[in-house]
Order: sequence, then C-alpha cells, then structure tokens
Amino acid sequence: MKTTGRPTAPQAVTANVVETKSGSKGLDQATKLIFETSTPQNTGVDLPTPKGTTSRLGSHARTGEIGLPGLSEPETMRHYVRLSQQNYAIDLGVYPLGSCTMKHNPRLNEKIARMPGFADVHPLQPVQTKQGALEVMYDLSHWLMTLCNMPAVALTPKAGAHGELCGMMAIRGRLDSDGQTQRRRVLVPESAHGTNPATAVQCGFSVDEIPANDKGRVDMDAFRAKLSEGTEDIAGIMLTNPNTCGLFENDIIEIADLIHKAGGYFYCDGANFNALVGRVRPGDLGVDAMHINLHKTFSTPHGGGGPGSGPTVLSDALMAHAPVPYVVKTDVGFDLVEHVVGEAAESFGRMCAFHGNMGMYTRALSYMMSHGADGLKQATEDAVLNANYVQASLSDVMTPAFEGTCMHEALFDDRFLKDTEVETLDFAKAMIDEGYHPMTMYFPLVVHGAMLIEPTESESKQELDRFIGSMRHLAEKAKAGDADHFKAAPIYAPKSRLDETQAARKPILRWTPPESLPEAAE
Amino acid sequence: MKTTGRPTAPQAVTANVVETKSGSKGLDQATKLIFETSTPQNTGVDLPTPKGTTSRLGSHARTGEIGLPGLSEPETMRHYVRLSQQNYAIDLGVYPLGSCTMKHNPRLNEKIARMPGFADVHPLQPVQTKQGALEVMYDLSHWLMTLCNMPAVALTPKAGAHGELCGMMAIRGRLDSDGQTQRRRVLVPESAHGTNPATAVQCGFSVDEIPANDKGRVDMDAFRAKLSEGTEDIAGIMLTNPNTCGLFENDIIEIADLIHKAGGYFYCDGANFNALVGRVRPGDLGVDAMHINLHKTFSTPHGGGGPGSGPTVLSDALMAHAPVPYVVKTDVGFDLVEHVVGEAAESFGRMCAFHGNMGMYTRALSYMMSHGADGLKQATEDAVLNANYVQASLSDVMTPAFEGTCMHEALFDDRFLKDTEVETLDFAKAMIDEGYHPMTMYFPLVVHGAMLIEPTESESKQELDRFIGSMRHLAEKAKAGDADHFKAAPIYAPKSRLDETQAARKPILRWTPPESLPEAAE
Amino acid sequence: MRYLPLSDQDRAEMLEKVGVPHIDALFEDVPKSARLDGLIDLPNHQSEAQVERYFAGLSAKSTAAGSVPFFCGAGAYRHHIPATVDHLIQRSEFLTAYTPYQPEISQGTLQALFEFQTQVALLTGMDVANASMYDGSTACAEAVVMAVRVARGKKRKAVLAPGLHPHYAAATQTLASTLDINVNERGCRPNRDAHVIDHIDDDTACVVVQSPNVFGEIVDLAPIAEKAHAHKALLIAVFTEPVALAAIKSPGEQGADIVVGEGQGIGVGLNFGGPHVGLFACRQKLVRQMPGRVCGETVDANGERGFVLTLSTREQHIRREKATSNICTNSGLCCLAFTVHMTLLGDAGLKRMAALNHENACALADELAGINGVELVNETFFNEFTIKLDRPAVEVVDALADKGVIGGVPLARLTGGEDDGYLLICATETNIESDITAYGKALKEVLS
Amino acid sequence: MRYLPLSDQDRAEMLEKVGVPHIDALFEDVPKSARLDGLIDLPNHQSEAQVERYFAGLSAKSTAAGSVPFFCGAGAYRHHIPATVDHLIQRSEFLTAYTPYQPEISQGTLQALFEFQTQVALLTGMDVANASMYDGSTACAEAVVMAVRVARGKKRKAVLAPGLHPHYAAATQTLASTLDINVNERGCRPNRDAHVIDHIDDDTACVVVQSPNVFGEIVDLAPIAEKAHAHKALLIAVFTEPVALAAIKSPGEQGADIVVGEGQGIGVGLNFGGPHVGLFACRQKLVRQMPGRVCGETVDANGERGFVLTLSTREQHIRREKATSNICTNSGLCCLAFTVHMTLLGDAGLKRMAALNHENACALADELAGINGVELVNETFFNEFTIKLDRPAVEVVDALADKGVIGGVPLARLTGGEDDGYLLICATETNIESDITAYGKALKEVLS
Ligand SMILES: Cc1ncc(COP(=O)(O)O)c(C=O)c1O
Ligand SMILES: Cc1ncc(COP(=O)(O)O)c(C=O)c1O
Repeated sequence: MKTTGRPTAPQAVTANVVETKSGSKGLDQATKLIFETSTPQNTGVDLPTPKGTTSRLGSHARTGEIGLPGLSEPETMRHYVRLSQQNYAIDLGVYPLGSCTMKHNPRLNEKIARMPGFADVHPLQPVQTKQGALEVMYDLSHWLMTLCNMPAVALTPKAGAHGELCGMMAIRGRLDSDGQTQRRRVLVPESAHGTNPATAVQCGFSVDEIPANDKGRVDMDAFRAKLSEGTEDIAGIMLTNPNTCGLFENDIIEIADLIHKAGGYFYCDGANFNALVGRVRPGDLGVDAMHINLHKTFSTPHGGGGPGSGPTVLSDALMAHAPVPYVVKTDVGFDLVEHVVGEAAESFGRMCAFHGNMGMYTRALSYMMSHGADGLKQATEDAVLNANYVQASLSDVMTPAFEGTCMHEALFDDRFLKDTEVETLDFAKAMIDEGYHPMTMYFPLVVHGAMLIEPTESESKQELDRFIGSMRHLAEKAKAGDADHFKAAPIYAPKSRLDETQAARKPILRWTPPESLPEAAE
Repeated sequence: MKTTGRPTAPQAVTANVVETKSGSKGLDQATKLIFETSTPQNTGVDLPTPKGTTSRLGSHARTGEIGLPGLSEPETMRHYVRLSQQNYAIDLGVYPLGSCTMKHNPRLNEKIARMPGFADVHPLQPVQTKQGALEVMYDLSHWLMTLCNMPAVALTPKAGAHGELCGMMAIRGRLDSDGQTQRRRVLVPESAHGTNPATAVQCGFSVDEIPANDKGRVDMDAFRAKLSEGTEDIAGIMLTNPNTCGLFENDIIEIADLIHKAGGYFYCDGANFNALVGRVRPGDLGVDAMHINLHKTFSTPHGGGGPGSGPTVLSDALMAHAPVPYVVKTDVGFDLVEHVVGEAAESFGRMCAFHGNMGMYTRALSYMMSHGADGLKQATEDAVLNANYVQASLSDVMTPAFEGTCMHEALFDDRFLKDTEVETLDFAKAMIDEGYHPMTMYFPLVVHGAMLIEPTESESKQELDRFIGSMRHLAEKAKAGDADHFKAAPIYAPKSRLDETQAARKPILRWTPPESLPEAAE
Repeated sequence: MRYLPLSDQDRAEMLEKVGVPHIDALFEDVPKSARLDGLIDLPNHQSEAQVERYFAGLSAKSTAAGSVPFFCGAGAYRHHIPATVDHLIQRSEFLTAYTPYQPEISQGTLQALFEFQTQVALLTGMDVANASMYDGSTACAEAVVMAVRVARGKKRKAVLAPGLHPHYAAATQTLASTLDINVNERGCRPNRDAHVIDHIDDDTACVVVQSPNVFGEIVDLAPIAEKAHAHKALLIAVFTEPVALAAIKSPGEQGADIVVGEGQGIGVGLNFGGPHVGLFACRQKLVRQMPGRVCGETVDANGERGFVLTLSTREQHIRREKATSNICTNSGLCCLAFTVHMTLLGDAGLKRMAALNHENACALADELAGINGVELVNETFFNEFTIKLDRPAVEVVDALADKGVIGGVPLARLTGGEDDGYLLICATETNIESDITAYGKALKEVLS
Repeated sequence: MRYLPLSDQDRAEMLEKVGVPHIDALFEDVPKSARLDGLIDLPNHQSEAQVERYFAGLSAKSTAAGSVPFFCGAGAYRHHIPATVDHLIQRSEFLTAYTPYQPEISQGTLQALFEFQTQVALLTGMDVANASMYDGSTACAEAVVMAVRVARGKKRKAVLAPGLHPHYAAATQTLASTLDINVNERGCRPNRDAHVIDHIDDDTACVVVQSPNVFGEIVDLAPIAEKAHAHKALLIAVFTEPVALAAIKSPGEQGADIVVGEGQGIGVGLNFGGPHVGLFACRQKLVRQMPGRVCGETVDANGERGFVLTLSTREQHIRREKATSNICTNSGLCCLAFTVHMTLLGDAGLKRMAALNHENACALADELAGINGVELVNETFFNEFTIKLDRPAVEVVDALADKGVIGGVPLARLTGGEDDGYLLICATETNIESDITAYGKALKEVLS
C-alpha cells in the first residue's frame, strides 16, 4: 500500500557530514551500478568450452555483444550484499504497513520449498512422477476450504489481484451461462483497494462506487439505494472484510443477502483474512468468491514485491466455473484436470501457464501446519490485539479515524497534525529516522491523510511499546511546532528524500552507456 | 591478527547527532541483549508434550530454572539479523587483514558442506556406511600432498595453531624415538606469529629467538651463530614462509640444510601458503612439517573467529609419527586407522575426538577443484600482484617497511606518521570511516607501528583503486596536520572507540540479572 | 506457539490497556451466526521436525528432475543456478521486504530492479522493461490488452501465431474474452508461423509470435513485423526460454514493438511451474501504456543518485479503474534471482551457456533422429525441438518414465487435443553425455 | 576463473604500475631449484555443476543419519536444528567476518559471543565461560594443562575417571605427554567413576570426571569435588552432550571448578565429527588462567555499552611463549549456532527437549533390554546407555547396518581394545516410535 501519488520534490537536507574519499561511510558502502563496475569479458561462472557443433539456428544467430556487464563472483556477491543493506525488512524491525500484513517469515518454509520433490520438478512431467507435489496442492486446498467453509478453491491465481480476476471471471462465467449477460455493474465501496475497481474493469464490468458511513463501514442506505435504482444490471459487489479501514463490516450478512436477492454475487477481497482465520469463516457470511493472499495471511515472503499467490475460494454457485487446472483425487492417486472439457466444461478457462505458484503452496501449508488450528486462531487474536493495543496507546495523541475497537489494523487520520505544517508524508519519513518502516499512508482514500497501522501478531509487546514510544514522541514533537524536524526527515536513512516528481517527469528507466567514453578519472 | 595490546581508553566523540526516542537510527536498530528482551517461559520452538515416563536420572535431576531467556522465533531472528548488521565482512568490502587472508568465500562450498552424506553422518558410524566421507578426506589429502610435494598429511588439526602442535609433536616424536630427548631448543624468528612460540612451549620446547635482518628476512649470521653455540639441543626451527613481513625467505633452502645438519627439523608455518600455491612446493624447500590453514589459503569462511582446519603435511622423516586417525585405501574401499597400534605404532597419538573438521574438508576441496591447477596458480599470482600494486601505489605517501617487491602482503611502518600525532591505531580507525576494515596493525613486531595489508586475489582493480584512493587521502590528511580527524575516528561505525582498558581492568564477561528488579520504566 | 511472541501475561496487560475484558470483545462486530465456537477441525500445531517430516515424505513421492535423465522444456527450463543466487535472494533484507514504496529505505530492491530492467531491455533489444509480471503467459495476455489500448480500443483483433505456447494462448484468450478482444487463433501446429501475415489486416491491433516457438522452431520475425507495421498493428514477440535470446537475434532487432516472455530459465528453478517471472519490454514510446511497476532513476535531497518506483499514474493504486492493469504484487524476488544470475553470467557466460545448450540439443536430436519411428520436425532450433512419433506421445513418455527417463512433453498434454505423436524435447547444459545416450537407448527400446 | 576479478588487461596495467615486466619477477626470491615450470599435476578448473556433481556422488556413498533409524551418540549427537539457525549463521556478516579484533565494526559477533558466554555459564553453573575451544576433547586437554598451571606447576598429576570418553582421554594424554604431566588413567569401564577418589592425593592437580559419562551413566560429582578440594585439587567436570545439562544438576552446583565439554548437540550438526564447538567454563577466580578468547562488556567513547575481546594478556598474540594456550582460531561460527539455537529453545524449550530425549532413551532401553543376549549396563542415564552383548559389538553393529539400522558405537571402536560386547546407544528427540521398534526387531533378528 502506498501514498496516493504524492510525488515529493524534496528540499536539500543540510546535514553536518564529514565527507569521505571513498564515498562509503563506515559499514555503509557506496555502490555503483553493475554496469559501472563491469570488466568486459569477465564472468562469474565457469562453463566447459563448447565443442563447436554446426549450428542449427538457421540464419538467426545473434551476432555482436548483448551489452551485459562482466563481473566475477566475488564482485557480484559484494554488490548485492551491499545493496541489500540499504533495505528495511521485517527481520530488522516493525513493518506496520496496513493492508500488507508484514508478518514473520519462518525459514522452515524456505527450506521446505527447496526440497527437490517440489523445487526441482517440472510442471509437465508425467503425472505419476509428481504425486507428492500434487498431494501438497490437494492438502493445501483442504486447509483453505476448511478455514473458509467453502466447497472449492482455485489455486492458480498468482497474487491477490489475480485472484480477484479469478473470482470475477467465475461470476461472469456463471452470469453468462445463466444468460444474464446484461449484468455488468459491480458495486465497489470507495474505501476499496485499487485492485478492486481495476479488476472489475479488466473483466469487462463497470464500477459503481458506494460511500462509507461515518463508522467506516458500507453506508447501508446508500447501498440499498444503489439496488433500488434497478438490479437487472447488477453483477455483484466487491467488498473487503475486514475492510480497508480495519473494521469488520457488521452488516455483511445482510449485504450478502441483498446482493444475492438482486441476482448478483458477493466477491470478498480476502486480503485481510488474517483478521478472521480460525474465528470466522467467509462461507458463513454468504461469500461467493474470495481470494486469499498466501503472501499476507499465510506468510509467504514478500520478496520486495512478490511473488505471491492468490488462491480463490468459490461457493457452490461458482465452483463449476473455476479455472483449470486443478487437482483431483482418483483411485490411483492424484491427477490434474487441465483442459476445458469433461468435468471442467464450464470452467472459464486458464489464467496462466502451468499450475500456479507451487513455491508458495509449500510455504503456506508449512505455515498452517506449524500453527495448527489452535495456533492459527491464536495468531488471529494476537494480530487483532496488537492492533488494538497500538490504537489504544496512541489515541490520546493521534486521531483515530473512527470510534471503537478495530480488527487487525488501526486507522488514524491527520487531524492531530492540523496547523502543525507536518503532513502524513512528513510524519512517515520521521518514523524512518526512529528505525521504523512507515505505516501505509494516504490509504484508504475515505480518510484524510490516512495512516493505517498493521502490527501483525509477530510483534512482541516490548517492540510495540518501543514503537508506541516513538509514535507518541513524534506526535508530540509535531504538535510542539518542530516541523523542520519532519521536513528534513529522513536524515538517518541510506538516502534522504527522493525526488519522485523528477523521476516521473523525465523517466530514466534503464542504464545507458555514457554517450562519450572519455577515460574515466580514477 | 591484532594490535599487540594497545588497549584504548577513548576520548568522547562530540558528534552532532539528533537523538531518537527509540535509540534506533534509520536502518541501524538499537539492540539489547537477549536476556533483556526475554519473556520468561516463551520459546522459539514447538515440541511434542512429553508423555511423562519414569525418570532414570537417579537422584541427579535438575530442579529449578536454568536462567535462559525466552524468545519467540521472530524475536530471535530479528535479534541476530540486527546484530549481524553491526559487523564488517568480506562480502561488504575490502578486508585487508595481513596474515589472515580474507578472500572470497564461495557459497557453492556452503551448499556442498551441507549435503547429507557429509553433514548428517556420524563420525563413528560403521565404516561401510561412510565411504563417501572418507573418500573426500582421501582426495583432499591427495590435493594437499601434490600441491606441497610432501608424502603425508595429517588432516585432524582443527586450526593453524593445532597444526603447529601437530608438526612439533611429530618432530618431538621423531627425536624421542631416535633417543634425541635432549633436543628441546627451537629457533623462532622474532617476526613469528604468536602461535609459534606458544606452540613450541606447549610441546615442551624452549624458544630461542632469532632476529631479522634489515631486509626483513632471517638474519643468516645470527642464525649461524645460534647454531655455532652448539647444536646438540637443537630440535628445529619454526619459520613462516613467506614470512610475516610478506617476504619470501630467500635463504630458505640453506636454512633447511643447516637445521638438518644440526640434527633438527624444519617446521614451516604455512599460514602464508596462499602466496605459493601452484608456484612453489614446500617439499622442494626442505620443509619437514607445515600446517595449511584451510580457512585462509583454501577459503573456508572465518565465521567471526572459526572454525578452521589446519592439515599438516609431513616429510618422510616425520610421517611415521603422524597423529591418528587417518584414512587409508584398501581393496574394498576406504578405512580409518584410529589407534596407536600396528602401522600407526609410532604415531604420537590423537589430537582430538573423531577425524577433524570434515566441514572444512569439503569446502576446501570444492574450492581447489573449482580453481583447478590453473586457477590456483592464477589466484596465487593475482594475490601477489594485488599486494604489490597496493604497495607500489602507496609507497610515495606511506613508508614501506622494506625495500623491493613483496609477496601476498605489503608491510608499512609508521615513519610516514612521524610528528603527525597520528598513530597506527588512529590511522586504522580512520579507515573504518572510509568503509574499510583496517589492515593488521602492530604485527609483525619487528616493525614499528606495523601496518600489514593483504588484499588477496579477490579484490578487483576497481576496488583496489578506491582503497588506494582512501589510503592516500588519509596519509595526506595525517601529514597535513589533521590529527583530530583521526583521534575522533571512527564516527561512522556502529560504535565509536571502545574502552578496552576498562574492559580488561574490571572484566564483565557475562550478563547477570540486575540485583534488584524494580518495575522497568517503559 | 513458536511464532507468537505474546505471553499470556502480555495479553492480559494489553487487553486491559485496550479496555476490554476478553479477546472476544474485539470480535463483537461479527454477526452472531458467524461466530465460531472452539477450534476449526484441522490438526493442532506441530513441531518443525514434524512438519519437515511430512514434506520430506511428499517430496520423495515426486521424481526430481536432477535425479534422472531429464528432457522437459515447453515453457519451463532446467538450468544450473549458481549457489550465489539462492544465497542472495534469501537475505532477510531482500526476502522480507515489501514492495519498495518507501524509497529511502528500499534502495537495495530498487537498484536491483533498475539493473533488472536494463538487463531485460538489453536481452530483448527493447528500450525499456518493467519490473516484472507474474509469468510469461500473463505477460503475453497483458501485452495483447495493452496493444488494444494503444490502438485506443479501435482495433480489437489479436492474431496469435500457431507456434505460441498453448498455455499462453489460453491465458490470453481468458483475459481477452471479457474485454471484447477478438483473438484469432488457429490451432497449435509446427512450421506455420510465417503464415500469420495472411491474417493481419487493418482491424488487427497486434500479432503475437513466439520464437523459438513451442516446437522449438526459430521464427523469422522481420517479415511479420513489416506486415504488422504496414497495418499499424504491433508485433508482440514472445519467448519462453530467455537463454535462447543469447543465441538468436533479439526480437527488437527484428522489429518487435513489445517483447514478453518467461524469465524463469535464468536464476529461477522449475518450481513445478511457479513462481516464475514474466518479462515485459517495449519501445520507449509505448511506456505509458505498459502494465506493471517500473523503477526509475532520480536524485535525493542531497543530489545523490537514487531510485524510485515511478510512472505510477498507470497503476491500480493511483488510477483504480483506469489503470493499465490490475497487477499489484509481481515477481519481485524472482527478478532479483534473474538479475543476480545474469550478473554472474555476463555477456561471456550467457553466450557460452547458450552455446552449450545448443550443442546438447543438437547431439540429442542426432541421437533420436536416427531411431526407427522418430521423425525430427524442426529445421531450426535452439535447445528444444519436436519429434513426431508413430504412436501417441503420451504412451511413449509414460513408457520412458517407467525406464527412468523423463522424456519430454507430449503436445497433446498442452493442447488437450488429439495425440498425434508430437513430442517436445529439450536439452540444456545440465544434461551430460550419459543422459543423452540413456535417452536414445530407452526410446529405442520403447519404440521397438 | 569465476572467483578472480582481474582481467588480463588489469594485470598488465598493474604490473606496469609495480614496475616489473612479468609476474615471474615477483617470485624472484624463490630459489631457482624450487621454481615450478608449468602447472601442478592436478585437474584444471571446473564449473560449479561439475564440482557439485562430484560431491553429490560422494554424498550418496554415505548413509545419512536422517535416512535410517539411527542411534549413535558417544560424543556426537543428532538433534533437530531449527531452520533459523542455519539461516542466520550463513549471513555474510557473520560468515565472512574475521575474529572481532576491530570492535567498532564487529559488535554483531561480539555481542553474540557475550550472549554465548552467558548461556554456557548458566548451563554449566559456572561463573564465566570463554568464547570456545576447538571441541570438547581439546577443551578437556587444555583444562588439565590449566589445572597444572593453577597449581603453579607444583602438582603435575591428573586423575582421569574411567568413564571419560576415550578420545578425550587420548587427546589429553597427547597434550600432557610433552609437558611432564602425569596422567593417571586406568581403562575405560562402566560403573567405576566413584572410585576416582581413591587416586586423589596431594600430588593431584586435578581430577577429570565426565557426567553423563561415555557409557551414559550419571555420575555423582559432589563427593569427588569434596575429596579433590580437600587435596587442593581441581575438579574438572566434562560432558559430551550439552542437552543433558538441562536434565541433570549442573556441574557447578556439584562443586566443579572447571567445566568443559562439547557444545555440538545444540545448534551444530553431526558434520562427521567436525566442526564442533568446545565449551570451557570456570570459577571467576580462575579466569586469568583460562585459555582462549573472552569477550567482555565495556563502553564506547560516547558512553554507550559495547563489547570487546578482553583479557588478551593471557593469549598467544600478546604473551607469545607465556600464553595460557596457543589457540587462536576457535569455533566462532559454531558458537553462534549454539547461541541461536539456545535462544530459540530458552529455558522451557531446552527442558522439554531434554525430557523428550530422556523418554525416547527410556523407551529404547526398555525395548532392547527385553531381548535375549542383551544386558542393560546402566542404572542411570539421560539419552544414551550401554548394553552388553553376548558377542562382539562390532559384529552386531555391522549386521544391524546391513538391515538398515545404525545401531550405536561399540566401545571397542573407541578404545581400540578388545571387543567384549559393550555397545553405546543413544536416542534423541529425532527418533520416532517406528525407529525404536525397528531397532528392537533388527536386534532380535541379529542376535537370534
Ligand atoms: C485490500 C487489498 N486487496 C487486494 C490487494 C492485491 O493483492 P496482490 O498485491 O497480491 O495482488 C491488496 C494488496 O496490497 C490489498 O491490500
Ligand atoms: C602466521 C600465522 N601463523 C599461525 C596462525 C594461527 O592459525 P590459526 O588461527 O588457524 O590457529 C596465524 C593466524 O592468524 C598466522 O597468521
């Protein structure tokens, strides 16, 4: 989650720094691009010399250089180790990005994902040679369906947004097979994550926004009004629950009923399922489709942006339209249904090559089995408790966006910064100096200058207390009028504020060799 | 290698720092001790509940707490990741510790060492169930003996100093079995590493120091004089080659001849064998015993202090006295000779439990096979070239200790700092700010304020040029009279200078619970 | 539970601070009918050793590619990945970071992405590349949608070449189906790609051609580009094996406008099909229509070079229903693996690796082509080729598996159509001589 | 070569800067007779894949403990090591750092050592511990030398208990042999350790007792400590299995003056016997006679807490021939593994782990004791015990191996003496029920 485009053209920071000749400073190593450290013809691999067979490339052989840099193995290693140290990470500290669920990533799961029977198996090997991998998929499906109380799950979606696509495609498949091809309107709360409207449109639906009420939930009057405008074009609703304000949609069952009565389906964005696991099953709420971000709720590592996995559970109404492939259990073991024929004749088709992100299946299943039914429930409760603890501990110095307790994340707005000249962005950057990754900012859009804090269950009370201490300190500092401190922040990060405006205005998206190549001065 | 005890009681550094509430600063995370973050009864492991069998511990069961702290897995992970970031490492930058050979540690070797047939094998399994592990030891021996042109190698020594012990024990074994029990005097150059005299004494020898000449080599006149004092008590000589000044002992063959004629043996400290591999074989120099630091020359990682491995090659004269166990090839495979009987009847015995550091054998052999005969020779040449390049590039601003080219390391003294008030120690600390690990300082003792720089073959020319740039910059800065810069250094390290005097005077070697435990303020 | 730091005492203290008597109070918004009592019917928590034992057991139930003579390609390729790659991508700072939305403390990920984008651009011969898609097939689908967008929706026809990987065609079809994009597809057959030009007309937004195609054939893209451009259509060039691009002319050189493909072959293992990494590159002028994240260079407040995610006004989190794609999470860590492996290879290493792949494939093709009942389909190929057998390929592959050889992918497996004996076979630098002779021997036995 | 960054052009430029025409010029100090022409007779460089293949082949030629029912102990123990441990010790910053001689940029290693020392002190019940020795056996040998030093060399007799691991006794004997230390050793036999008190006299510098001893018996140290102290001798308590100390009274509690042992069982794998990690702890008053490195707390110039290596005037690099030991490189990274594993365990985890070990050993002892021809030797034990067989143990172990059970260590294997049927057997938490029944079944078959 991320600022709604507040590109910053930062002011120069005047820090009292002693320059070094090397550009490095202690452990902080100055690091060029690989292209600038290259020694052409060097390589970090040794390979046997080719024997020189006659080529079968026809007339298509590449001639000339590709232009890739040449680095030995030690140079490569050092380059990326240095780069890595310029990153924040869960393993370094609190990473309270609301909606992103940055929880602990157990290394057991990394080990398991690398077992040869999972990592070194080809997706198209004969089915009798990959029974173990299929069994993992089968078992994972069982866990997910049981936790959700849903009769089916499509594993292939590659991330949350892909899962949304899956669910909405299934809804469209069902509508179309029922001859309801006029149903193309999808209701989406204005607090929704950007992927929701984007997905709806990518499936050929139109988006109709519904506002939030002053409790941060769907405004039921507005919702009923939308339906009373006429329901024959209603395809369904996309609703996040708990929603992006970190609140449980308490009218959710009524919403489900109403949308079903209107002839539509209920897509639930399950990005926040981590607030419910083991305590609430989406199938008990009337959900027709919901993706689960294995890379959030079930802890597969974010990896600086991915990969993820977005298995999508489906209701009885939609399951016939699930995408291929999927695993089935037969008398002799496990098999794959890979084509839109036979039992899969109503499938909406294939979403991607092969069978989805196996590497995430193993990790997520390992995570779930490690926790077990008891541990998953406890994790959910701890996540909710941690968020409420943070909210309760900050509500006197910051301004919670809504009244009452929250679920897994605490939402604040920027009213407490009124007249301080400090904005949410500045506050966030000052958190960096305190050693924290900022919370999600400017999302959800329904709240001004939003600050969405999701501590997850992985934080200890001691860490939270320290975090709270810093937040209180900053809030008080802002109110005390020390805006300069915030505008200059971060001063302790590897870089000071970056000029996003310039980046977007004159995009430089790749390295290009310097026009002229004068002998580089040493 | 290390300062010869120059405990520093540092001056306060007045840096212009903005305090943070958390104590962290950006990515630099404030980190307490595990004992201070503990939640008693917490644990980072899950284990099945014991069934409650009747104890067979007799009356010896432990009662009460051990006192270990309780941390969950995420807390543990974060704690040690944070700590790690306070370390310098080869993977971060130039680590020119003379005599320590901080070269690149390929991760291939880590992978290989963890293969179950090596890492998950018990040393005392039946011999027919560990043939692969024994074959590694056999092959490693072959490589080491071939590179050294020596007829035998004892693999068990656990590090260089243990290898010295091995070699000196073998010498003593040979002397004793020849009835030469009066031979107890060992000649040791004053430039020797501290382990040499310490080892000699640990084997019951006495140490007789021989001085260096003005070329940094053994003073041959003094050496001859020692011998002419009478040779009946001479057990041998311990000589490093290339020596600790980074110079090849050009009289080495004569030294070997003389010591042999005197009835003694030639122990060569092989810590610097990386300057010779593939170009010079110790067996051709008259060496009787030499340890090889696999953790230097053959790149097994230093790991913050160990583990290492110090296989010791032995000449015909000494090989019968080699320690047990060792591997032999038989008609049916490989076997171990583990006891001082039969063919090993003259062995001086066992140096440690089991068969030495297998984990280093695999890594070192992988390293050698990866390089091959051609790559090992090239690595040697590059190491020597890199050292000479550094020496040549700095000799106008710093003061090389001796004339002429060097081998794998370049030795400077502190004459260039004369009258600057900057000492070797200060210079070293200023290097930290420039992003480098300091070179070895105050060793060897034969040179005043010694600075021993060993870049190894792993550094690229670009890195060396940057390093040289910083060194020149500092040398010039020192001469320009900016002593304050040096006295304040390091300012960019995770800690400023540490008070070693206080540490030694009032040793605090462990955490103890606070006497009274008042409710800790939040 | 080992992953949960709160103790019962912590929980009690925290509930008190929150001002509720019991954790249940925090779930009171949940409708009563949906509140669960007790635990879900799944096993309770287990130790590391128990979990590991379970997975080790399942792992042993599949045949690892590295344990047998192995010859599958068809979109996923087995190459040797240096140990450095896997080590680096497991570093906490890369593995446990989120998308680099706070650039001041994400320069590691960002600079690596900038290097990745540059490498992809160089390899494909394109001006720019994005920071990855899920995989090659979704990149392909998104490229078609983008082409229609570039045509401002006025042209809605996409022509797919017959040599396009059937999974890619299917994924494209799925995405296009709801967007009124007319996908012109005519079965998966060898040696037909040149004929796509017959289907390009003024309604055509794009033509999608894979080279090497799913049969391993190397396709001459230049005439197709020419025809496409004549009709103001875009040529989308597709590849499934990035290593091939080191051996053959880049799609950029041949006139492609958008190049998409699978990056898995460099740095990423087979992983039973995922995660892989979709590469997406295009001409500079199309960049604002490109889906997915991009990283760009800029300066910080002190004037130092730094990197940020940029052009985000194309993306869902800013543009919502007007975004170029709904993609959010992509294949970040696989990009890093790709980049590290690519950096290790360099020009020299990548070219040599490609040469070794080609040589092994040639040797294998020669070995197999001599067998009775085998017909080599390809005139050209890089590291995979197709043979036509005198009986269903699925049967042959099963019989080979019984003999311990994983012999390739039957075309019918991909298309779901009739099995007319086409078998897709791949050899890489990981195959040793004895693998190749073992295959020859086994196939001879099976076919005799 | 992939590990060498210099290009030929770099080399040429650098030689020029050095002012020599050719690399050979830098080797001119080497006597002509010792200069090699050409290459050593060993294979040339190989690719990663080639090297990996070689080692994978050899790895497959040994039976991994995890692949069979496995019951060896006798100084090396198989426990489950959490994945976190191996991950952390592979971090560049720990793995590729040297000894922390520059404390300002080594706080990571130093603080971990301080935590290690504290954990070892707590576990052994001692005041202080050092930063490790090579392994338990060398720690034992060094402890004896230290005890003689503490006695200012005036007492040179060391009494070793019969239950001391024979390798420990041998390593001690080796080191003592050249130092005129008289090692009083009387064969390795069960149930005899209490009698060492008969050999303690005024010449005795120390008495060395292992508990649990090599037979697995738990030895009552208190009476031995009492007798030793009465003669101003030191009690050196030895252990080979650190997990045992969580179950039994600490040696410190029982009056030991120095405690040494093997730490491998926590955090470090079997590794075919090495690297392991020697633990060394003692009473505060003896600290300046202790061998090896120690880490201590101090402050930096800004008054912040920090850690340094200290008391280095005991060590070879400062004291040279007067040092307390010649040790330099120790077992640094294994200390870290120990510390991380110990931190994960905590009091609760370690105690539970110990309980599970004990239970499995009890179950196994019961299973085996019922078999004809088997006599259980131990009255007490923790996770290993000894049985006496009616035939040579080596034969039995070989026969068990043929049946796929690694059944333990014959005493004769350790002593080199006659094989009178003693077999040392260990069970840990890694053994599952089926392992234990498999052992019982196999042994029954072998003995019948
Ligand atoms: C509420 C919500 N929905 C959907 C998504 C999209 O998930 P993904 O990034 O896995 O595509 C996110 C991720 O940030 C989210 O927070
Ligand atoms: C010259 C020399 N000799 C011996 C040694 C001791 O080797 P180790 O530390 O492996 O015991 C060293 C290590 O620093 C050394 O530099």
